[in-house]
Amino acid sequence: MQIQLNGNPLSMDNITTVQDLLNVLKLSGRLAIEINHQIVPRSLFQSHILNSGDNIEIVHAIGGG
Amino acid sequence: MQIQLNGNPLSMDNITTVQDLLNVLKLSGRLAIEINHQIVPRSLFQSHILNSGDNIEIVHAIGGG
Amino acid sequence: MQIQLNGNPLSMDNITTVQDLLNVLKLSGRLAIEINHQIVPRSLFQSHILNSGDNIEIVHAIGGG
Amino acid sequence: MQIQLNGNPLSMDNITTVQDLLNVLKLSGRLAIEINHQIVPRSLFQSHILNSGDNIEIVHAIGGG
Amino acid sequence: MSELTNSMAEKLLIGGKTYSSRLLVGTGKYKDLEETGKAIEASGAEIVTVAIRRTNIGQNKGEPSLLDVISPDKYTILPNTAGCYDENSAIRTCQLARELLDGHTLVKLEVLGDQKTLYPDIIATLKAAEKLIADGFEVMVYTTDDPVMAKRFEEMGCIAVMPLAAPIGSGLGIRNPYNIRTIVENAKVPILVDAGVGTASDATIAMELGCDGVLMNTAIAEAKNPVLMASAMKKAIEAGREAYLAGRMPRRAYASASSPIDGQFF
Amino acid sequence: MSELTNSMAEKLLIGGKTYSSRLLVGTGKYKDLEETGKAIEASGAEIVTVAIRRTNIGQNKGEPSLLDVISPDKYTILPNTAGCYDENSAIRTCQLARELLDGHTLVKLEVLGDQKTLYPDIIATLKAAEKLIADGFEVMVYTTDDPVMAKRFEEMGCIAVMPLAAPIGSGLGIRNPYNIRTIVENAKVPILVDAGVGTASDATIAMELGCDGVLMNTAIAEAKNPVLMASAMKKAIEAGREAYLAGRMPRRAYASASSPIDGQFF
Amino acid sequence: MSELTNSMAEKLLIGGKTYSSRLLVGTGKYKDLEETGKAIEASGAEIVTVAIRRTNIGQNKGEPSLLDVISPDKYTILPNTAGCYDENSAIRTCQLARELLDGHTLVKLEVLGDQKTLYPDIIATLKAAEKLIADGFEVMVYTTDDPVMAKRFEEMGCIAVMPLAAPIGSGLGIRNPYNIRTIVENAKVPILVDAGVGTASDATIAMELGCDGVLMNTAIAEAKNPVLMASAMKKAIEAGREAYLAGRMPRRAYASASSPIDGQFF
Amino acid sequence: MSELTNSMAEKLLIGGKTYSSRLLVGTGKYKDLEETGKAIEASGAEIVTVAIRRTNIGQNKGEPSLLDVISPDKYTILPNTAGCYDENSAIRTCQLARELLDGHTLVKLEVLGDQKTLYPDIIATLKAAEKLIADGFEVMVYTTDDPVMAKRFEEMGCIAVMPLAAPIGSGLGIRNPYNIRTIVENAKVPILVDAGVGTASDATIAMELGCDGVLMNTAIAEAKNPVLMASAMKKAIEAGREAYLAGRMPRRAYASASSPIDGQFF
Repeated sequence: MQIQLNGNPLSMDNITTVQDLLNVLKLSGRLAIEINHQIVPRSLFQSHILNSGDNIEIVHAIGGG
Repeated sequence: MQIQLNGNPLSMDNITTVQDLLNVLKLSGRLAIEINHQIVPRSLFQSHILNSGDNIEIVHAIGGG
Repeated sequence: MQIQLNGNPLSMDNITTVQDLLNVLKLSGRLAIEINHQIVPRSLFQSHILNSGDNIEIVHAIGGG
Repeated sequence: MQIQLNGNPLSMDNITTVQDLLNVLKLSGRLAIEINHQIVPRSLFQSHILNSGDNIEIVHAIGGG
Repeated sequence: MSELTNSMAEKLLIGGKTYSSRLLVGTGKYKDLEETGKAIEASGAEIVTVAIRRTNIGQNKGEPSLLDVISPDKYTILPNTAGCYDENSAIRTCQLARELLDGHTLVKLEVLGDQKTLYPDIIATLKAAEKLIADGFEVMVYTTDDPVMAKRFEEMGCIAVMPLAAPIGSGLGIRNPYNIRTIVENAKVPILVDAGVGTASDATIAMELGCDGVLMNTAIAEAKNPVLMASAMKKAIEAGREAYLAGRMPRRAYASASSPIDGQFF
Repeated sequence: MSELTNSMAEKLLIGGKTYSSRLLVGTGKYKDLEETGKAIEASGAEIVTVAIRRTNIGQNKGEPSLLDVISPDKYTILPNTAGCYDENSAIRTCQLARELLDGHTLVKLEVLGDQKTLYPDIIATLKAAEKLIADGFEVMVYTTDDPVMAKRFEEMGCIAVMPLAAPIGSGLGIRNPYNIRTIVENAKVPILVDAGVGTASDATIAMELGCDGVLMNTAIAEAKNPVLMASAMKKAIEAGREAYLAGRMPRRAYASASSPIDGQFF
Repeated sequence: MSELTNSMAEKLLIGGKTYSSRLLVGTGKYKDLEETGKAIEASGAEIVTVAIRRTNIGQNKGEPSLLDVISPDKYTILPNTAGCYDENSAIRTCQLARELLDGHTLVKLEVLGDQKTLYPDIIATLKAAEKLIADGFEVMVYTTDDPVMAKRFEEMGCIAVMPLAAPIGSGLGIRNPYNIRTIVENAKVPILVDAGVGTASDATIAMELGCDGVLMNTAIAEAKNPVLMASAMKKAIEAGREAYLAGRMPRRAYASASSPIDGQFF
Repeated sequence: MSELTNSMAEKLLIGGKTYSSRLLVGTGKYKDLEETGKAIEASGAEIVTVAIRRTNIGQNKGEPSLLDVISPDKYTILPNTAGCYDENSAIRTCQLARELLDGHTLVKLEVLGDQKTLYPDIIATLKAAEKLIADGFEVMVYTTDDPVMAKRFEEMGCIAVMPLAAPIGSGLGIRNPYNIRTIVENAKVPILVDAGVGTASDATIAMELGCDGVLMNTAIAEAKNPVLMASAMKKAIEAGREAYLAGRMPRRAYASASSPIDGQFF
């Protein structure tokens, strides 16, 4: 499946949900996810199905002022 | 005829045009006139007919910064 | 005996030493004394004999900046 | 004759007066001269006799603020 | 001296017209029209602001009016929208001024936001400027010293941007030279400091920052001697402009002798 | 205008002689004598400072000298004691200058105390001033902005007191306007700001504080265009003087409208 | 001392929560997270700003993240919209931050208008603020020092207004104290100076002007010793607040002796 | 944090004794002795100045005296020569103070030159300092901000030099930071700003310039709430000292973002 992740094209197999993606990426902790400019609440990570062509942004908090 | 002139009610007889009004008021020189929020060009002073209830503003330039 | 005390003329009897004067004035604590522009050390209060016409200054510390 | 001129040692022959020195140096115009820390007035240039060992300063006005 | 000639040659260009004087003056707060005339003459100003107000009905017949003293034939009259707190009254004022001055389209737009500071309402000013420009006016706009807004007014077509130095009539001088210089550095239209100048050095500083001119009223009109202050301001503006063009010496943390060390005899 | 005539009429009085210009200039740091002459002409200065140094023996024969360009017939030459760090060298310098200038007694006394700041050594300056005055010199004295010392120099007979605005050649402007104004308020002799002026507005501010004049060198000589800066300084000094005489408007914490509220039709 | 108790008692109220510290700090520009943590602890800050950025995919596995060091349990996290030049990216950033922080609605809104000054785009900020407030956010808004706009942001429902003192990261201090004081005088919500503070005295001055707090980042992070500067800032803010509450002495043009004249014996 | 420990560790050394506090306070102008005591306690000062005056003969028997409240056992008492306009009265005052305080030799020497400014008479101060040092006194000298004189006082043996920031009791703050910094850069003895501080930020600025301490009286005593202002000053001095030691960020003409550009998703 082809997706756009944080601005870069990525090809992924065997993943269905947002949580699958996070598992593959080994990402956890405080994250927020936007798919095609729509926020995906953390409560839906397990159920939200990814589609090929999805534009996915995974963000977190970093140092800034 | 009842008009509103520069914010004050005024009763006038024997005047028909804007020019008549200026004559009665003995006003001349650089003036601009607004009737019911519409500017009356100087070229129309002679022909513009006043109506009872007109709201007339006669302005000029004064000291300001 | 006529003395000048802190700028004012004063007439005193039955006093001989600086200590006598302090006793009469009921002055104690941290003081410094100048007689005729010469400092009289505290150790000499008992022994220093006053003379008529002495110009005596008794000073202390007060609020100042 | 050995002299000190503006801080430098100088050996000069056939000169007797201050004016002789100026002539040799081709110096003219607004000058002031100090010999052994004494000012020599311009009026005495002709008559003032130089001696060996004289410490001579010849100064003029230059740009400064 | 060629340098001088040059500086005299370079002129202020506003609305397609060139001006030798970079001092613009108001006509308010003077004792009388005679003082107004004398002060403005002494200031050397070529652009003069006026307010638009109601005529006094049935009063002072035949009394000379401002434009008799400050003739449109001699001066470029710059009608302002002083006192307007909303878009519409500012637009009406400009339209009446244009009629009054036979189609004259140069106006000074100010839409105020607060009576205590007389600072502009930037949002309302922006809307009024859009409509006035669309209606063919040449808008010189009174604004804050915000460089972002100054650029926006330039980009939308204002022919001159006039940031305030300090509140109108306060005489507090250039409160934020940093902002004024930033505005000047970014600008492609004339930047004129408007409001806040209190004395001659304030005007000189504005010009040294690179401003194209200064508009003032109270600093002259409320001086003990307005005519003399007008003359002072004329010279202050020229001094500041020439200093800007001449290029000032660098600042140094320490001293640097003016007289040479060489040739000391002591 | 009578006001203008007045301000032009009132002149600077130094050593029994009156001057129309309140700008005094130095002659150091210029590219060449031609630039020196042009800049000083553009400045309008009537009093010009010079340094006294050794002649170059056996060099530049027949080359024009400073006093050919800045003629004592045209300008009041003010010899300075720049570079002197002790009483005696300052006194010797003045005596040589007097001889050089045919008995001319007007001198600018400076005895320096520190090479980093070129601030005066007040104690040595005081001693030198005493001897020079006793020897018949008219002493214009370079000092700090200490009002107590300024008064002392006046009382001992100096004909002008010249407090520094900032270190010589620093261009930092009036570092302490409070002190300068205090000195001016107490003074019975001319107070001239000497040293530290960097650009036109600095000179204007000095004059607005009530100073009788300003002496500068580096601000003009080190400008990118010295001649144009000289012209700027001429105007800046006049602007500041006129503003001082005209009496500035009061400063206000808040705004004050320049256009009347009456007669608003909106 | 009751006076002290009082001053300690009065606290900063933001979004219904009270804070003992009036110093808000950013988390950018530090050497590493350890320094970040130490500096913020030394600062005593209770409200800490963070930026929202993309996670690094496939990098620094298991490396501690900012919110591990600056725990939301200990600090009030204030997500900012730094770097946003338009309304939509600012709104998206706030929405992601809210999700990230479990429904947290407090945000610092900045919509920039210019890369050189990082001054806000007031118009876009206004639009973004409207939508965010409608969407239930508690908006602390970064704005210019324009008192009219500051009031407008208050009236539209921003819970705190944060005028800039000088450009972000410039360290130029309070460029226009007059405007800041005017904003404070008119305000019914907390006014926090945001951006431009360079050293401790700048923070003290902001508080003496009556500000309710100061937000800073670079002044601490770019000090040679950030942890010590953080401690300095903590004290500077408290000093300024207490001085404001204590009521400073009047300024005097002249001196006033601290020691009595009476009782002099000399 | 080691940095903090360090800054706490480094102390003020005066006359062979070390002090944790860098704030020195006067005892004049307070409502009563109780307020004096409370304010000085809140200030954390360890060195306290007092004046020497005539006792009131035949008055206020048994009333507590200043040194009962400000005990020499707890504080280092610094007698001053306030009010002395000549060398001899200053010397007599110091000698009486030494007797009064059981041989205590630390004194604050001031010899005034002018009643309007209370500026020192540098010449008389110099003479008095010479005799006092010869007589075994440890002299802390009040002087102008003239770097040359400050150095001279150091070289002649004064143990601390105390330049004025502004006239005594004026509250005008640091009138000439340039001079103060120059004095500090050249000094080998403690430099304490004395006189002129008006509010907390003035004290912070003095310390940021590198001063070793600040002496004040009126700024605390004439605040509406002296005890709270004393606390503010304590923190202001510490803030300024720590900021000086921490090393401030560089000033920038333009902005510098605090949040990274990398990782923007908008």
